[in-house]
Amino acid sequence: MTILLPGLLDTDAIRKDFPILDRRVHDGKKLIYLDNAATSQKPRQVLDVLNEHYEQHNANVHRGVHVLAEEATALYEGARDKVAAFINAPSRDEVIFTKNASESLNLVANMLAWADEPYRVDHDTEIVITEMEHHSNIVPWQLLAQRSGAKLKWFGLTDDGRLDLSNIDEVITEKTKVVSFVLVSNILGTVNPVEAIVRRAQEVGALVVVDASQAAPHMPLDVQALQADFVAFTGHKMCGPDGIGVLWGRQELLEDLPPFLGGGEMIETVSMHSSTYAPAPHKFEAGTPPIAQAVGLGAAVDYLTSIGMENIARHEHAITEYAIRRLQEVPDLRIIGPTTAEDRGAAVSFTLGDIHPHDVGQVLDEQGIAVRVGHHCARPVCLRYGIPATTRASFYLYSTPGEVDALVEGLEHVRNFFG
Amino acid sequence: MTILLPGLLDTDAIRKDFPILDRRVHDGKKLIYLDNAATSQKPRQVLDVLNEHYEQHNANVHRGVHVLAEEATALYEGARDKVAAFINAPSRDEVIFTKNASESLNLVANMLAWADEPYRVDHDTEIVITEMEHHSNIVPWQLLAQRSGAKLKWFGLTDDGRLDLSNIDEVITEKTKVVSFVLVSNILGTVNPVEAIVRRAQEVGALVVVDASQAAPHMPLDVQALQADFVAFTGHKMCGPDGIGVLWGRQELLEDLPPFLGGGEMIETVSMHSSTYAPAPHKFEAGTPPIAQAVGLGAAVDYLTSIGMENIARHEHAITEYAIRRLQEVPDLRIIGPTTAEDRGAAVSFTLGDIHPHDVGQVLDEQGIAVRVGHHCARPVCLRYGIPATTRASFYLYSTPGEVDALVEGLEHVRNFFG
Amino acid sequence: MKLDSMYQDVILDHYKHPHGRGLRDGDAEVHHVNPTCGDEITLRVRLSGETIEDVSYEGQGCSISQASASVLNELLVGKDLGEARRIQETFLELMQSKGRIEPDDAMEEVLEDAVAFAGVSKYPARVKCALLSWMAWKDATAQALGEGSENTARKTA
Amino acid sequence: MKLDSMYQDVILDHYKHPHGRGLRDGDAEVHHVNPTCGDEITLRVRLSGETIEDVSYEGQGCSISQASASVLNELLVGKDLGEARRIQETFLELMQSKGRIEPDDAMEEVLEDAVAFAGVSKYPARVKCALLSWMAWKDATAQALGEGSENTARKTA
Ligand SMILES: Cc1ncc(COP(=O)(O)O)c(C=O)c1O
Ligand SMILES: Cc1ncc(COP(=O)(O)O)c(C=O)c1O
Repeated sequence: MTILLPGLLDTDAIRKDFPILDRRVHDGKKLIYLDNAATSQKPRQVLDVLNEHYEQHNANVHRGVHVLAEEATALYEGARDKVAAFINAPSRDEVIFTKNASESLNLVANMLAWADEPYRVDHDTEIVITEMEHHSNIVPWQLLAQRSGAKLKWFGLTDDGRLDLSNIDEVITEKTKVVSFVLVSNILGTVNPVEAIVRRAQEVGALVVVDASQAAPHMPLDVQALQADFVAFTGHKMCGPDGIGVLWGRQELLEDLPPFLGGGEMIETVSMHSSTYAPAPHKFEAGTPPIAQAVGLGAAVDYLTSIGMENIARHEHAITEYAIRRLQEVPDLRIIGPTTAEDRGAAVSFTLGDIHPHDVGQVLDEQGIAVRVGHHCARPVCLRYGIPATTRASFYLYSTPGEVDALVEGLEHVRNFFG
Repeated sequence: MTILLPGLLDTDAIRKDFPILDRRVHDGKKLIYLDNAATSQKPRQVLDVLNEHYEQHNANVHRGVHVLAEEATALYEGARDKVAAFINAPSRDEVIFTKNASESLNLVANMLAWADEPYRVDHDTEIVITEMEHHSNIVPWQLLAQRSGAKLKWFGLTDDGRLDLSNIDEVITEKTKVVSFVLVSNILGTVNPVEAIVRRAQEVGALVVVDASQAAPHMPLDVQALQADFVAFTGHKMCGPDGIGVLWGRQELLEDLPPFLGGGEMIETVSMHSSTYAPAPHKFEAGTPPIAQAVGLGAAVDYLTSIGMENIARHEHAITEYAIRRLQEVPDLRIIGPTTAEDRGAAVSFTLGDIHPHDVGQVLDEQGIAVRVGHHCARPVCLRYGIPATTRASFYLYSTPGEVDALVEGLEHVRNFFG
Repeated sequence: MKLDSMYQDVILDHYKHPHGRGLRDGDAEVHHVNPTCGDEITLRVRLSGETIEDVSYEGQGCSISQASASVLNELLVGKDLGEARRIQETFLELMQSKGRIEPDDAMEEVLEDAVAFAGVSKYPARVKCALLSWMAWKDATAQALGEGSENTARKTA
Repeated sequence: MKLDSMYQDVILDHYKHPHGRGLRDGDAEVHHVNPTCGDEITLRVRLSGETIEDVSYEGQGCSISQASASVLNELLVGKDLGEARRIQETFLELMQSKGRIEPDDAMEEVLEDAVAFAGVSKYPARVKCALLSWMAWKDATAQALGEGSENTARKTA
């Protein structure tokens, strides 16, 4: 039976682009991949570009006058143009390629550690994050706080999985140098109210960093509309290859702030006594960058754009709404996070009675259903809701209502197994 | 005419593994790829593994109980085993995956910046490098010196392109905390005398960091024989994908030293107030690692091992000897670096009268010959020898004597063009 | 079904009815965490000479890690240290066998209920769950004997 | 041969016999570097009111960057600033055209010898060589006029 929901994409066609979705597991069971918040699968269109790159154009970028070097450079820098357009960056030079979102976030924290005034984070200043951050947006700031003496503060969460901004004026103060928060939570699914936070941060002159790792793959992302100073995301969650991430930053900040990693490609001129640095983005790209991976990310951006980010968001909204409804029919199932599809991404976390998520995941896997279990690199959220871990199903442009049904059936089976 | 030199590999067979070597450039000219020190080409065997990974096993590693996550984890950690065996590491847990050699070197510099005694680099201490380092082994130490107040010192070079160790006892002193040097120079080709430097460093209790970026691809690398504390290299120069590097470090150091990047995967447990870290190597691998790239590097290591690193070294030695001899027949050509093939890698830099290397490279390119021109991320070497830049031809396991001949003919053409 | 090889009845029994759960007096206490999944255990050991008087514990985790702690309590309490170490080593060997060891009678004699974990060794992600309490016990015993922690150095941010 | 479109005789002539090379008195001096290849130029501008009295320079680089500085000297010295700016902008437009602009008579009238660089615009790696002296001139002129450097902020390690 095919379930029709308003806003669904033509998943029959889309799924043909993803070779891995034909995979069979555990003696022939169809793979039902619901672990998209961890990483997405890659379409043929991206894999073809990777192959073509290595088979036809592979060379190190910049500094080369030979054909391959020029082609590789044009492809690499072309990928930067594509990413810049994808996020509506005012300038392509504001797009820095990193290895993943974690490096992007650490890059910002380290720039601020070594920055001159007015950006410098030191013992007199405060850093603000939230309780729903991914560890990659917690630990860099803990390290910065510990090493600089700055104070780390955070927004708490409401019972229904939203940011508690009721005390915003006490959390973000004149001492706040930087506010870093997640746009879409990878564990709760919550989409956070950017505007309120940005407005307060701007009032006190704090920089705003947005972790868009779970937003870039799933909805239109416009860095100008966000009004943030930095936006980080990661390629492997948005149909791109592993090993590539992005940091977008406002041009004047990239000019003013010091480099992070030192090495080839990021310099203007080097002597043994001192060095000067190239302008951004190169200043922040030390060493041979992930060239093929950037090119692959460019192809992923083309792929997503051809389908349309609005359409993908609509599809996921429909699937998420359906999933929340169906999951709530499962006895003893408790959704951790918003229980409506409003302001909500396509990751749905839940507990199932007192069956441990590890056991839930194992029994689902046996049926071919791939979900993630654990604290999803957001352990403070588990602490907040007094649970050891959750089971998380997360959807993407190729997910179908039928897969939601399979999950629900699978959970019934889990209950019977441990019943 | 086929030139036979003792020690050559069967390049006819090997070249069939590298699809790009069939590429034609500039209206049908055969590609002669002599830019291997910048990056190597990738064999079919590596590309196939990359494809298979994305089409069959793609998932995020660790924390997963589903089939794909277990497969991806086994493949990723299996690549670590392969790399550990390739460099004869005492333990697989000493192999850290980074994005490139530059990140590996920055990782060490940053660990030392934040380390406790006895490792901490501060204003009372000294850092030692050499004048022939790649910028990626200069700038991280300049940044560390600048930020910690430590003094940066270096070994100079002799006229024939070797390290001048005559003043080793003044350069490496009781104040020296770390000595970092390149095993094989990417611009001069020089293979450096590790033992003498390590012995002196050990005398004064300094850590030794070896930049093996141009060694790992070309000769057997045994980290235990080196007796270094850290060894860095990069995947893309050794038949592996872009976006993957390695840092090997001695276990007890990895246990004692603080982390660098913070985030997912590198933690043991996180609360908003504090975090503890996983044991190495994970402690140093924040965020989703370059999974497919590590797997690809594992395949590259398999490929190189199947041919044999001793055999590759012998092949390159023969080609380099031949190239040095033939190049010296070109009027006005001056080799920058050792003019014998002893203790020498397969990168040969030279100047050609007063024709600027850019112009040399451009005219060679027109003939299908890809060389690199510029300062090769080693500008202090150019300053040392009073030249603006060099042209560099660099060879690998698929390079042939015929390609050397083509280069020599190409250079004649360059001379005529600008004559 | 392949799952049944992991979730043996013995294991599910121990999970639902754990032995010796709860924290009681001890000579040493350790807290271990499985960083790849967040399972945690606090475990105390009480010795009387060479004899293990008690192993008490508290923690959270999946059926495998919980059952494993329960089995450990049942197996080790009352044993002398030499024998307990042999049991621990045999269990470790079994768990690291990737499903390649089919427990024989001799092994079954040593491990008793713990042989039921043989099936878990085929699931790399779960092996650490099964080993969590055993590693904690080893560490706590070393501490109780004044040998210091074998825990690898972990620093607090 | 395609190469000839880059290495026009005019360019090779300027390269071998550069105009106005050497550093002479000026109102402002700048030092520019092409980080992607290491070409360097030190350039001084001397103004007298709106008139460019002299552009003197010293540097190292390939035939393209050297010839370009020589052509610049020949073209701009003696011109008034408005005209010089128009020439600079036209040259920039040509160089950024990726070979898509075929210089017409009007352009040739503005650029004179500099139209020979049209072929260079097809080689992305060399465009910066051709522009190096022109960017330096623009920057030095701004400084001479007290407008401050347009150079992006670069910090010293
Ligand atoms: C000697 C040496 N060290 C370090 C590097 C840096 O490697 P990567 O650019 O991959 O970081 C290179 C290559 O560029 C090199 O040749
Ligand atoms: C919200 C969020 N932030 C950051 C990250 C880190 O991304 P990566 O692991 O690619 O660095 C992730 C994904 O794991 C995430 O979901």
